[in-house]
Amino acid sequence: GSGSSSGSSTGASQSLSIGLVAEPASLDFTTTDGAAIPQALLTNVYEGLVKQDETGKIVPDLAKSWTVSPDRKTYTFELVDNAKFTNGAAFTAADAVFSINRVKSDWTTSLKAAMDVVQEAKAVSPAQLQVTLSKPSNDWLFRMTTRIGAMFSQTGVDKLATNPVGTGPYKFGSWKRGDSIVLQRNDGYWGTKPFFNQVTLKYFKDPTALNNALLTGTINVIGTVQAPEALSQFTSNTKYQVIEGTTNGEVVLSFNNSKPVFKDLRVRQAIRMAIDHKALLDTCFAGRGKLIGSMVPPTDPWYEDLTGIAPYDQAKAKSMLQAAGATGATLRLRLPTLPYAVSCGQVVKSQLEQVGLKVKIDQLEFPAAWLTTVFKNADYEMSIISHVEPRDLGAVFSPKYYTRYDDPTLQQLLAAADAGDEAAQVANMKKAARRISEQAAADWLFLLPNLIVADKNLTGLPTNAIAESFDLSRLGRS
Amino acid sequence: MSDVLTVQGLTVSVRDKTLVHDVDLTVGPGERVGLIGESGSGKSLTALAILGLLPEDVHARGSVRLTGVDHELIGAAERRLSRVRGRDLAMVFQEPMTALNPTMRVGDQVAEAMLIHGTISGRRAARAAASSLLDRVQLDGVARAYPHQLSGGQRQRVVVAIALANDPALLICDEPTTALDVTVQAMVLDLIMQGVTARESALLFITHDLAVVATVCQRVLVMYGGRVVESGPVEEVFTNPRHRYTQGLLAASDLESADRRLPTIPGNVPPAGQFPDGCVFRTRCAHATDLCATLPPWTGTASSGFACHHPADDRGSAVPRVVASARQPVSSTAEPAAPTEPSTSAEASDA
Amino acid sequence: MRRLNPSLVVGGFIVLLIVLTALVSFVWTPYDATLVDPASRLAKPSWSHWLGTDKFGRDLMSQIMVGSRTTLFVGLVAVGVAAVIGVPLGILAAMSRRWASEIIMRANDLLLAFPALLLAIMFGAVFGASTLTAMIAIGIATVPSFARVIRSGALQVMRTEYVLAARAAGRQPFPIALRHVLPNVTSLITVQASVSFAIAVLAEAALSFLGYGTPPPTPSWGRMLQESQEFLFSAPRLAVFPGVAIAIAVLGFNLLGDGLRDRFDPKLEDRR
Amino acid sequence: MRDPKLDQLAQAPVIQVTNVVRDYPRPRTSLLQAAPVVHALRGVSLEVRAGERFGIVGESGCGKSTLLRIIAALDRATSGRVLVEGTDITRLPERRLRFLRENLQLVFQDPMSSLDPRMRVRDIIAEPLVVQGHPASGERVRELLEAVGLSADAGDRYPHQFSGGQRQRISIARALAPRPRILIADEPVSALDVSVRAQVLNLISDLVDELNLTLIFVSHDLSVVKHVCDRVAVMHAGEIVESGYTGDVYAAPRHPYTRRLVSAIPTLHRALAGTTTTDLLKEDPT
Amino acid sequence: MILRLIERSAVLLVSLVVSSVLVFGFMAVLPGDPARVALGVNASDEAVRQLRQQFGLDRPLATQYGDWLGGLLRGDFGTSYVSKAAIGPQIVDRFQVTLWLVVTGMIVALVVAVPAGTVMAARHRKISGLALSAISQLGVAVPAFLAGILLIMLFAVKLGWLPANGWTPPAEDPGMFLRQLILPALSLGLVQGAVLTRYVRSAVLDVLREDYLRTARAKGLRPFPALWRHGIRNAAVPVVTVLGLQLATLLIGAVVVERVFVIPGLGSLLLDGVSNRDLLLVQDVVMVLVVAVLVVNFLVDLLYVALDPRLRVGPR
Ligand SMILES: Nc1ncnc2c1ncn2[C@@H]1O[C@H](COP(=O)(O)OP(=O)(O)OP(=O)(O)O)[C@@H](O)[C@H]1O
Ligand SMILES: Nc1ncnc2c1ncn2[C@@H]1O[C@H](COP(=O)(O)OP(=O)(O)OP(=O)(O)O)[C@@H](O)[C@H]1O
Ligand SMILES: [Mg+2]
Ligand SMILES: [Mg+2]
Repeated sequence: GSGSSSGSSTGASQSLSIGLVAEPASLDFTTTDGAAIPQALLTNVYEGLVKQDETGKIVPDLAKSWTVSPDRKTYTFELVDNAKFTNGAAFTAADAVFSINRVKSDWTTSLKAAMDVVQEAKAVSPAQLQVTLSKPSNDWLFRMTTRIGAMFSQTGVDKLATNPVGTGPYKFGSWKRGDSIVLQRNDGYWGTKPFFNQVTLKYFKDPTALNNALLTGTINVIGTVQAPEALSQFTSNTKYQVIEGTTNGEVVLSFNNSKPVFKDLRVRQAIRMAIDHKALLDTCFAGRGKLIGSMVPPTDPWYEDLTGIAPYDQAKAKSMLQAAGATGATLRLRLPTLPYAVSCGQVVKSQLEQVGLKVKIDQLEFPAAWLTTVFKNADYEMSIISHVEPRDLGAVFSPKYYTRYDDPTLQQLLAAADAGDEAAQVANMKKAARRISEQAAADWLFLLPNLIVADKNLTGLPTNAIAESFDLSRLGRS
Repeated sequence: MSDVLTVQGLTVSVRDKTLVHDVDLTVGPGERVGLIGESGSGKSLTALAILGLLPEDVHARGSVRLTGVDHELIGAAERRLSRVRGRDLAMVFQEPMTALNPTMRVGDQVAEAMLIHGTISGRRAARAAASSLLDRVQLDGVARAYPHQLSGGQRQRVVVAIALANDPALLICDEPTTALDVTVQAMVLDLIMQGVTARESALLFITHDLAVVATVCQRVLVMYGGRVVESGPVEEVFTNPRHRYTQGLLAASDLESADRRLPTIPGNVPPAGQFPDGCVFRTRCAHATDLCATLPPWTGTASSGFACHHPADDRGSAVPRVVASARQPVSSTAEPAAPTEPSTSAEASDA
Repeated sequence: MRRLNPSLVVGGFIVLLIVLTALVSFVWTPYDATLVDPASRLAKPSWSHWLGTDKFGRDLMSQIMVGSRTTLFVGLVAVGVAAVIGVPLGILAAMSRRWASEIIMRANDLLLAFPALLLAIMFGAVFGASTLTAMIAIGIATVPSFARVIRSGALQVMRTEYVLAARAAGRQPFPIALRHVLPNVTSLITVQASVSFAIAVLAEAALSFLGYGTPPPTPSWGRMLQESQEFLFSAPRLAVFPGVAIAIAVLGFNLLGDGLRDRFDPKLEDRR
Repeated sequence: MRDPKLDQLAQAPVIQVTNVVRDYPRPRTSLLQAAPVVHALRGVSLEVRAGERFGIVGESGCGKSTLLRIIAALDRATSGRVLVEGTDITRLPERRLRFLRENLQLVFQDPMSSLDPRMRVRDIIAEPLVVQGHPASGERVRELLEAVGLSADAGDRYPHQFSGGQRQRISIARALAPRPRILIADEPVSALDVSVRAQVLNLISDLVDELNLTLIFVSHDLSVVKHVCDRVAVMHAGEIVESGYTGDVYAAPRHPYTRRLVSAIPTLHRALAGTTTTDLLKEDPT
Repeated sequence: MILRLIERSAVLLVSLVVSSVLVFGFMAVLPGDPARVALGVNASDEAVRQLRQQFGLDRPLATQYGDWLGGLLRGDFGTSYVSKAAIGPQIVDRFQVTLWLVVTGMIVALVVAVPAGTVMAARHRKISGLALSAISQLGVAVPAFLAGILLIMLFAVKLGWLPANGWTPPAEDPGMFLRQLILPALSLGLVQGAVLTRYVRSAVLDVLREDYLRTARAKGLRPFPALWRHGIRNAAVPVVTVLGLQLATLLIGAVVVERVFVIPGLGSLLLDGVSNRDLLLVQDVVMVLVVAVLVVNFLVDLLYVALDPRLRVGPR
């Protein structure tokens, strides 16, 4: 029965099944990398002080409101007073302090660095939290919308990997490894209770199996479409709705800027110009997705259309390579074993070879092999990966990152953006985005689309997927 | 016309090759008839044709009649044939090591023979009958054994017991003792003899051993190259052979003679299908003339006679000589077997 | 006259066809098999593209042709590894003392407990996924079946009187293995090789499906099949052609194996 | 049939077998029990003198082939000694057996399996020569082929193109290749047709005479042994139960087993004289 | 019989120990520190050290091996470095799933192969036999996953008779369990059945040529009853060998089918373990697979004895 009766806790039970691709290896995102855990748990099980709305704006969550001191170093948060963890403990400022400090002490993933700027967090009262930064940082508040900002219970962190405890609208139900995670409605939730009292996140390694599951009614939603070519079977069918928006996932053709061949700006630019991005998008992602000219998705406030900076021009690319003496150079394109990367890699190879480069494709198993070889050891010339973290321009184009992009000008622009007020932030970020595009620090192949296919009557699905989570709280049936 | 078995014009062929030509053969009631011939002469095929158990794509023509069976055996439906086999007509095969089902107790295999034909009804009764039958072939208390627990001679006796289970009108034995030691052979032969005389069954005994035939049988047929070349009462054929092949065979197998050098038949038995036209023996025969290229007619009666253009003298010397030296290059008289076709004479021997 | 053995003829013909295709692909294919041409993507079969094109606009016919090289490579590596290890091992087991042979065969049984796919996945994890590592793994996993078959064949040869005669003539064990045993088990080796070839081709397809097979851009039938999945509804031909190619190749090698077996096995000869 | 000449030849024996025992372990049926053994030979002693034709007769499985293999150093005795031309071969390592390989050769029973199907007849015959480092000239091979009554072009063909009798001739040619002084034949005619058996027996006889060979001839068929050999040893269950001049043993067997054996042999003459199968089972032929 | 059982058990035991050493050794020589792998590329040395200590990776290899094996014997498979969850229960769950799949697949295969193979052998010169042979040859040539995909397209997507994928434990919803089991069992079983058919055919052909079958016919049995009463059991011996081997390879071979039908079996656990570099998990799964294979072969060995009296030790 799928009547749209009110979401009362008695009577008709409403459940939903969502098909996703990457299953978490563990439920603990404090020690395990990867997008799968926050996708399932953030906003649903864990909540932060603040969150991002669909347009990219930072809005209240567990913090009703906040103020920033004039030196932009002290943030004061007023917390909601009726939030409770699913282990029964009430949420207080002490938990917030505990959670913020715990990032520095216990987290092991790379993202913890975002918390380095915090000098001190203190509970002024159970409902008021004060965080002092060592220097002004716009980025810090933004990072608090991501998993870094998730609020943990002081008494509920001993079994993070298997039994997460949060304040969110859902509580963790069960996990059939290799198959699905079940979330139950948190009936003691402090905010608006969600419509569905049970949501199953079902994981499919194989995109075709995912499609078949929707076609045969095993699931109600394909959370992220992996095989855009197969969408036609849904668009032509009135039983389904297809939602298309944007994400934060810039598919980057990364250069290892520490390699001699990439020291020459002309080579980098030539490569960007040799690639027909439109054709590439059509070929390897069925034309879905958006062309971007730099590391900024349209949902960020400092987005500009920069696709014109390196227009497709084979002849010019050829001559620039010639001038740089790089014609005939062999570049290793080391791809992670991800469908879009493998697809796009073959187009890139073919197009670069047309302008006189030699490209040797290597496939590295993702995540393990690719992470060690390319990401950690930077043993590569080019790679393709989608960078899904939000606002990651600064992180990606740094000398320490696998791009090995060492550009003091860029660092200055980023520092200014972080420290300044909102207007200064936007202005400087625009410059930074233009800078890396002009410098051809990498090539941006396209922005992954947010593609969702769902039963026709489902409501509340996000058009743009820019947060780390798949927000289940607003889903309903019409 | 009270013969137990009457075979007329039996011809066995595989595709284009004729392996057995126009064999006539009768066995009277209680009569013991021998069929001798060297490897590949078609003895087994003749037996199998009578039984209707020829391998696939080997076909028989002609006529086979058995007393008590009101239809022709050749070409009869499997359903009718299976009622005759094992009841009126039983057979003992050459290889005792493989003739029994390795996964079934021997007593049950004997009992099955009776159960199939309803000679005895009920498992229990059949088992009892089987073990008393085994007792009679001097195999007491082996009914519950599996074949691999028995020696070759014991197995062959089990096979004999199976064949005799339903008191057949005719027992065919195809070289039943070739694989056995002489002392064991003596025992098995004796059991067969006892078995058939006690039941007044007729016996068709196939072998290549002249002495065995002479001991067991009353009448003998000599086969060569798929044809019966001579037949008659044992003493007559063996003391006064008329066909040159019979003559040569007798001489070559006479190890008793004082002389160390044996008389031989030159050349080799040709492989199946490569025997000459006319007289099948002419390529190895010292007496062959142009006349031999035509098929020699049967001389004598149906039960005693020969087919030879140049027969040995009647009442000739007891041990005729065939003049030929073994040192003559063999390939000059007979071609070696055709390429890729392993020779038959060697084939038949891995016992 | 021996009758023509239909398995042998058909199997031999198919295998020959694959070998020829692979050879021809070195000098000529209708298009460059890896050339991406967005303009003609997903073209239906036509005069210019006999089998049509894939989502990259690559000519399917050319890919299938070049893919036959991968198929042969896959089989040769796997069978090569298996034969190079398994044949000497089998012969050694047949010729050595009882306990040594027992140890070899037990080790062999143990290896049998590591199924091919498992080994391939583990090798892929350690040495990186590539056709070569996958096929070496498949080859190693095929060693036991080779060793077993060869051992039983070699045991039979060792029991023959010509080996006894060779020993009586003064031949040492190694020359006996080389001059008498090996030549007389070649028929077994050929049969086993062609059956293993078929298994290797199937294994490559399965591994490609799991993402542990031949990496792009080297055309491989297994990967073509894998890549075709999202087009099962819109362009099923993308799956049909490589699928049929795999099936035909496997069929060919299996038939060849069967045919050779029938040919070599005296039990199945027309006589008797 | 005693040949008085032979008595003068009674010098030192060419082959002297003393108390040879050979146990074969059966495959273990259990780890807990000792492996059962087959006592193939239970202490066999015999002597063969130069130029003698020595027969060994016995039923299947009595250990004839095992004994031959030990004499030819193709198998090791569990205990006991074998002297060949005065040298104890039972403890010699393979590499010091060269003299034996040159002087002693074998002919086997099975014409199907005694020739390597993958080798040309020419190479088969030349194998002992090649192995022993003699020049394996085509001349010698032709000579050998001729000696066994095969045409010279037989060398180019493969074994399967020959009949059983012809193959035994090839086997004999191979055995004669290194010009051995001792020839051992293990049931060389048991697998042959009667008409061909005579040819091969004649051939062996002639060659032994011509080349002055010492012959050890094994058969399960007493009549064949009687025809070929001067002296005979009767084996039963791994032991020699009786030995002596062939004619004597045949005419007046002493050991009960020999008596049973002799009486069980059907012969044409006796059959025609009215012997029945029941007579065959009696211990005394007369 | 008892002795043979003891002996085979001893061999099994030794094989198990040796393979446990092999599996452990293989994992130990794998490049990369499991702790570092588990923690990700950016983990601090300190965190790595702590984890190593936590999981006892800093102890000598021999001790680690001893503990691992001891744990296995007690049914304790350890805790995953990556997911920090106990491995034992997971393996038990997944193994059951795979076992269902493999066993039903095998049943399908037998149901297809035994009659088809017998008919093919009995009529191997006739059109019907040849036609069956051709079909089975084709069956062998189709990869199992392709068969699965085709079955899904037809029965799930086009006709909508059965679910396309998924898995429900039998205790939870037997009806759904069966409906979801049908297609994977078919795709596994049909392909394996085609392979098995060929073995059945050749085993039956061999038996048909045996002398004892001729003896049976000479007793008066008609061809088919003769084959049934005297042939089947003898033909079963080689077929059982193949069955044992197939069962073994299927345990892991099912991984492809598990992928196509999204079934959480042992194979996909292994694949996940490999891609997450969850080494202890991989080590455990591989060991379980190897044990399963060895045990199956052990059982096959015992089955031989039941089938073939020649293998029983008895009076001679
Ligand atoms: N199925 C068959 N196909 C072709 N040729 C056959 C077949 N069966 C038998 N032959 C040939 O027919 C000939 C006669 O065979 P048969 O078995 O009757 O000989 P035999 O006299 O019984 O010989 P042996 O003493 O060896 O048993 C042989 O040359 C044999 O090779
Ligand atoms: N390699 C071996 N391993 C185990 N047992 C053996 C071996 N060789 C022979 N035997 C056994 O030794 C005994 C004597 O065998 P041998 O081959 O010497 O007998 P034989 O007299 O030559 O018999 P046949 O006439 O059958 O050739 C037999 O019981 C046989 O099973
Ligand atoms: Mg016969
Ligand atoms: Mg012997």
